[in-house]
Amino acid sequence: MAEITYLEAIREALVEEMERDANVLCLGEDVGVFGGAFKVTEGLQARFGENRVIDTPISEIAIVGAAAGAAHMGLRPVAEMQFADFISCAYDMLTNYVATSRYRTGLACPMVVRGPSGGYVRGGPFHSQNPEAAFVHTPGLKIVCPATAEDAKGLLKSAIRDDDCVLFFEHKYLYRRIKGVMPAGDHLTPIGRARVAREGKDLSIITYGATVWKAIEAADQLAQTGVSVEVIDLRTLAPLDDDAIVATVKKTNRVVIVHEDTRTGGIAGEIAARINELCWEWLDAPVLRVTAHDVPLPSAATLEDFVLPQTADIVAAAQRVGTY
Amino acid sequence: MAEITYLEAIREALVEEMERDANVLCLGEDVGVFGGAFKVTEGLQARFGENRVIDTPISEIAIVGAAAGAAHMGLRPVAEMQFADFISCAYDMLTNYVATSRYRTGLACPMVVRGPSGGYVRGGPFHSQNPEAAFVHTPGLKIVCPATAEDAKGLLKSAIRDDDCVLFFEHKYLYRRIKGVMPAGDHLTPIGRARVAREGKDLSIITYGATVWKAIEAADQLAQTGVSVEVIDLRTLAPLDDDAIVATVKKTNRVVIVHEDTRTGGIAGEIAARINELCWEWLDAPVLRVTAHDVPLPSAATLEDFVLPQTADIVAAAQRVGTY
Amino acid sequence: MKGGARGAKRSAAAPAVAGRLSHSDKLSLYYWMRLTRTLEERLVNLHRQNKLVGGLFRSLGQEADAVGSAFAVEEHDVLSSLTRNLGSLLVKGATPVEVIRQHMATADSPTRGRDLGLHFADMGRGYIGHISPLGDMVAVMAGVTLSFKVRGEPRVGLVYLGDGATSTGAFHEGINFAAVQRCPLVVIAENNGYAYSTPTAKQSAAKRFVDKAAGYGVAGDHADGNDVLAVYEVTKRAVDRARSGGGVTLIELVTYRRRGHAEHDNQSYVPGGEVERWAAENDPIDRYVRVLIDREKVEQSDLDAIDVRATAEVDAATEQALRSPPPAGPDALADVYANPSRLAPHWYRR
Amino acid sequence: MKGGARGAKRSAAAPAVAGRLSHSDKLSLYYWMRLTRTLEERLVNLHRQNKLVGGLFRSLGQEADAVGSAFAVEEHDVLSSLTRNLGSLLVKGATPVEVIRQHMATADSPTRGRDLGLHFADMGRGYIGHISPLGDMVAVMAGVTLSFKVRGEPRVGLVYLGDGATSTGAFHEGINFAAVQRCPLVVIAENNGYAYSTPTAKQSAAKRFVDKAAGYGVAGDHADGNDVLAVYEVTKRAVDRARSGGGVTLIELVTYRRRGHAEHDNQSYVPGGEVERWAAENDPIDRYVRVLIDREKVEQSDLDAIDVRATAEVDAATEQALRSPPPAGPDALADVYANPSRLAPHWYRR
Ligand SMILES: Cc1ncc(C[n+]2csc(CCOP(=O)(O)OP(=O)(O)O)c2C)c(N)n1
Ligand SMILES: Cc1ncc(C[n+]2csc(CCOP(=O)(O)OP(=O)(O)O)c2C)c(N)n1
Ligand SMILES: [Mg+2]
Ligand SMILES: [Mg+2]
Repeated sequence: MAEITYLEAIREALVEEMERDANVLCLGEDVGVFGGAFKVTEGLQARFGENRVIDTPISEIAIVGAAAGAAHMGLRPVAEMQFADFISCAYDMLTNYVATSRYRTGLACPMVVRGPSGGYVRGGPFHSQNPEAAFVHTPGLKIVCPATAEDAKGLLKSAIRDDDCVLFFEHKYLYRRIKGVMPAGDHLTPIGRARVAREGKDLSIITYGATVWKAIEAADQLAQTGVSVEVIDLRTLAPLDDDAIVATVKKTNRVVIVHEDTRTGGIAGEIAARINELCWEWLDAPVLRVTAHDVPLPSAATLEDFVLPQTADIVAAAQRVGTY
Repeated sequence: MAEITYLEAIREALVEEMERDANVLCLGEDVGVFGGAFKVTEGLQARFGENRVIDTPISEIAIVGAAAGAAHMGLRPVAEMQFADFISCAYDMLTNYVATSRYRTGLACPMVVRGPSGGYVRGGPFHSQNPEAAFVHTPGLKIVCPATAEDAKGLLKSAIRDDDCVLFFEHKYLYRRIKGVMPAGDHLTPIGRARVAREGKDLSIITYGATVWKAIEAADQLAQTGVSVEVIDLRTLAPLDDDAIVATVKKTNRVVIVHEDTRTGGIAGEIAARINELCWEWLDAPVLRVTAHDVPLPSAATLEDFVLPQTADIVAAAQRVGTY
Repeated sequence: MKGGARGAKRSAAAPAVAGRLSHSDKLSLYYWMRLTRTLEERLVNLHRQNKLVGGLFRSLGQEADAVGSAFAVEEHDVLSSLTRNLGSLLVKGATPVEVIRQHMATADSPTRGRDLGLHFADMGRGYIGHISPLGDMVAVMAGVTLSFKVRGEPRVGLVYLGDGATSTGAFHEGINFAAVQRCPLVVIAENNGYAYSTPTAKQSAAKRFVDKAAGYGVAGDHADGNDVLAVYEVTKRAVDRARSGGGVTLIELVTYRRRGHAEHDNQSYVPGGEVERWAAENDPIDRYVRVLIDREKVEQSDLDAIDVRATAEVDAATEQALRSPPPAGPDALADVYANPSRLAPHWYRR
Repeated sequence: MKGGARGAKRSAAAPAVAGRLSHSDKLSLYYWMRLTRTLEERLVNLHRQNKLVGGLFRSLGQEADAVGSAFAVEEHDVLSSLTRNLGSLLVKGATPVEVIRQHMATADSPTRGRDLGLHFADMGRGYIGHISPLGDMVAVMAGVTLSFKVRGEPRVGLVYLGDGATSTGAFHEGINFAAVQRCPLVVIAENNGYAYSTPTAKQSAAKRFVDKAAGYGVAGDHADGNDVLAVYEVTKRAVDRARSGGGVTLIELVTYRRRGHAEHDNQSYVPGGEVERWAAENDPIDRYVRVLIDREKVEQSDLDAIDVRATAEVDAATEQALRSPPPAGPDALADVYANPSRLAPHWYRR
């Protein structure tokens, strides 16, 4: 089977799910005629019609709210944020309405909100954000951040079938840089389960999204110095896969958590706290974090490179934890 | 000097700052003629006029955005959210505009966004929220959560004079339940510095807001069993007072972090991670968290009591950490 | 008193035809308004006895607005109610005992004690209560009605918002979305003069809220919100337009909030005499009684019988609700997600 | 070529009087439009040479809209520009070298490499560039102009938004807030036919965006956005109204976006011939040249001289900008807060 890109894998998931279930529809800014700012939904409107691939006004509150209303009625809307950054405009709708609807009134919101997130592309402060932390903090939402093409497809298909709202943060740096061969058949990746991206025994790097690839690079470099690094790709941030986290800690006893998001209040803190609660005695060194600096992400290459976590940073942190 | 309530202390801070600096103004829904849903701004419009105490439409985006614009021009706006829960409507404006303005363009946003937060009052899912976590995660914002009447006044006065945006989360449970005698003169509490609410040597409880009082209750109970508990009232959540955190960990070697906010992605994770990074060797036990359950806060007394952290929970956690 | 029964409305074929109401429909309207008021008065009593959780919001003087508009939609239509739409929910099939339980946050309340007041929903009966953040339901109802359009179902949606809520971004985005998509949605702006303490002049510089319709390219209409027949007719026109593919209508109903924002609010900000004038001259039930007696030749005794029936129903509901237990604490952990449907409790709170 | 100099505009007393433009003002308008276009063309070259950071957004064909409106405000007024308001910023005193540096994200760019494109501000010169989330600047400018009102300063604000941005909640809340407060604010909706790929018919069901004015209770006005004199006049009227206490005006300028949303966009969604027609028949500079020559008796050679001057200025700016260094990485840690003004670097990135 031929390799396809991470972006094509997402499109394949949309097509397959729209073929499978007539209730699935896409909506968002420029997703129809144009096929989306990144062309993720290219060709879908021609194939499925204007009723199932809907160009909307520039209205994130309405896009998310309408998706919720349609979901109540049994449709399975997939709403696109043109950039994940703009999900901030729908923060109230997501946290107050969508996340609480089932709990309060029994009305479910089976819907997906997806869009390109992340940096390393000189996109600047409004086209590079990693909005996951605020939503990981919101009970009632599920959060998915695929790192591979296979998972991008398998997780999106699972997200569309999930009976709750799933925020699906694609990584725009990976869209065309990462490829994979799709497993045959109805390929579903379970939500809520992490993946061992690389086996190792001396130290664990826990991460997700674009930094999975930096962690693997770091692991390669460390392997040359005789350190065997395990890389855990979380894939789902809510619910977190505690079992996978505990398993790797118990195996290697040393952990570095890496994320592209800013440090303070980022999800690394949550993971560090869980490790404390669940397997503190198994630690031979403190849990360290490698993250972006606590600044809005600047545009200039020199600045972005300084702010975002780089492979060398991961190596340095791993060496410190490894030799603790 | 007579005792005044936490709520009166806030009003006193507003009056003093408005007297001191003609640039200070208040705006928000029903803050003028009515004096605010909780009567915090009662009497201010009569005293300072309609130009300085402004009743606004129901428009949190506009209230926060207009405060930012006015702040650019040298005014010192104090914007009220009728309930802190509704700050979610202004999430985009706060995180994308207000928090980044100085960094990107050099335009400062010296402003305060204040309002009643928190539960224990049967307010249900939309009138009990603790919105701090998402904003602690936002570089560029400062976050203050006073637990005492003295700090409510001193921190609000400092917030109004701060050259950046300060989110000032009052606790509605404390409004009329907590009283204090205000220090004489121009009473300013520094932003960014925690307070030792109670000295102790066996174990530290790190918390803020309404749970400070539950922690003190727990400390009282534990004292009777011979355990000496130190209670740290963080007061400011951004920037966090690392020095105070490290000092108490080095002193007692055992920590329970308590917050009313839901657990996953709450600020306790951040604190746990920092303790790991800054003073892991000083720990004699894992850092434990006592928090709300990860659900929207329900209204019924039985449910709310179950979901929110109670004194007995803190005692139980302290005993576990203490005997670890 | 058949005319007052919910079944009577459902079985009546007449309302579907050009907004014509049968005699029995007209008695139904009276019944629903009376039931609304009686039930709210009971809630006030329970509130004073500290038996309710949270604030109590009255629709006193606005019953015609709620009842007349809800009467214009069909069983399979969906409406989204607001703070002062108890009447709409009753017409749509919510029962007094559910309403009381909801206000008491009992285990068997529609939200099992999780949310308060009119924040409850039942898609089977076709209603979704609002959430607190104002305006959000307009966007949600845009989606509900988008589903009708996408599936070609002949159903319509009705969403209420207050004069104050027209200032929210959610309202704006929601109605614009529905307008562009030509969703079968009726948006009712209830102009009751105040948003909490804020008079409409501080909410909007527009002379009339219906002037917003042109800016969205939707039909605009308005009516005296205290005239239940006028409310019915203006809503019915809009519902028919929506059902026949004519898209969104924005309706302004002019009414008046005779109580404070909630029962704790003493209305100190209201000019003297204003409330009293509305009560004396413009009570929607009093006005409708005169219409029924003068034009419909209804006997006062028939109305008295309806009143007695409403009271009896509320009495029975109260008794039932007072026997309802509070929810068990650990039930708080269920239903955040479909799967897992229950969270694990923290170790210190099992 | 004095008329083209920025100083010339500032010294001219004429514009303040009833929207009358002096001969030299009229040449200034030409100069600013020409400078805008020449500078943008240079940016296109630099973009093709991979010397810019981020996408490049053109205002080709919209120069009259930006320049004519900005010419109607005074030095102490504040405007907030949008994606296609390069001309407005130039009129307000931003310099070509700043604009190029900003697009190159150099250390000495207005935002020191932190933000892109026209996202920069200088309150001294009276401009605030927008942020990406559309509509937000309307609310911010409501606050800027609220400060004018509160302090009794005779200043006005001007904020631009696109047809697409009218759909945002932030626009709605911002203009409504300003309307109720009677802030001295002019809101210009630039209807250029598209929001990215989305035509206006999918953005709003309203026939004209100016129809939204009544819904906010503000003055509404509109003009041919490709007629720089008409743009100036309509804006001047609104600015005068704002300055004299008349509150908000919503202006719709009808124009056309001749390039894609950004340079990467091939406009596949645009009906064939549409762009060409606007270019041939309705280029704002071509149209204005005819006005200047026919009505103002300007010689073509005078215009040529202005063109040469604009090119020379852009050449000089380019040369200067190309010598600018990139920012040093650790500068990223400064100015998140006033105090502390610099964050500590993580231990592994000192
Ligand atoms: C977004 C938001 N901001 C603030 C509030 C607080 N609040 C609740 S009701 C209300 C007034 C509503 O007035 P209106 O919309 O006119 O409805 P009415 O109460 O008059 O029926 C306010 C300000 C809220 N619920 N939502
Ligand atoms: C809130 C928000 N959603 C989405 C976007 C992505 N976006 C950037 S520009 C644009 C189109 C803007 O169209 P319009 O307002 O008409 O301005 P124009 O580009 O035509 O000048 C979109 C959708 C954004 N910037 N902000
Ligand atoms: Mg009202
Ligand atoms: Mg446009």
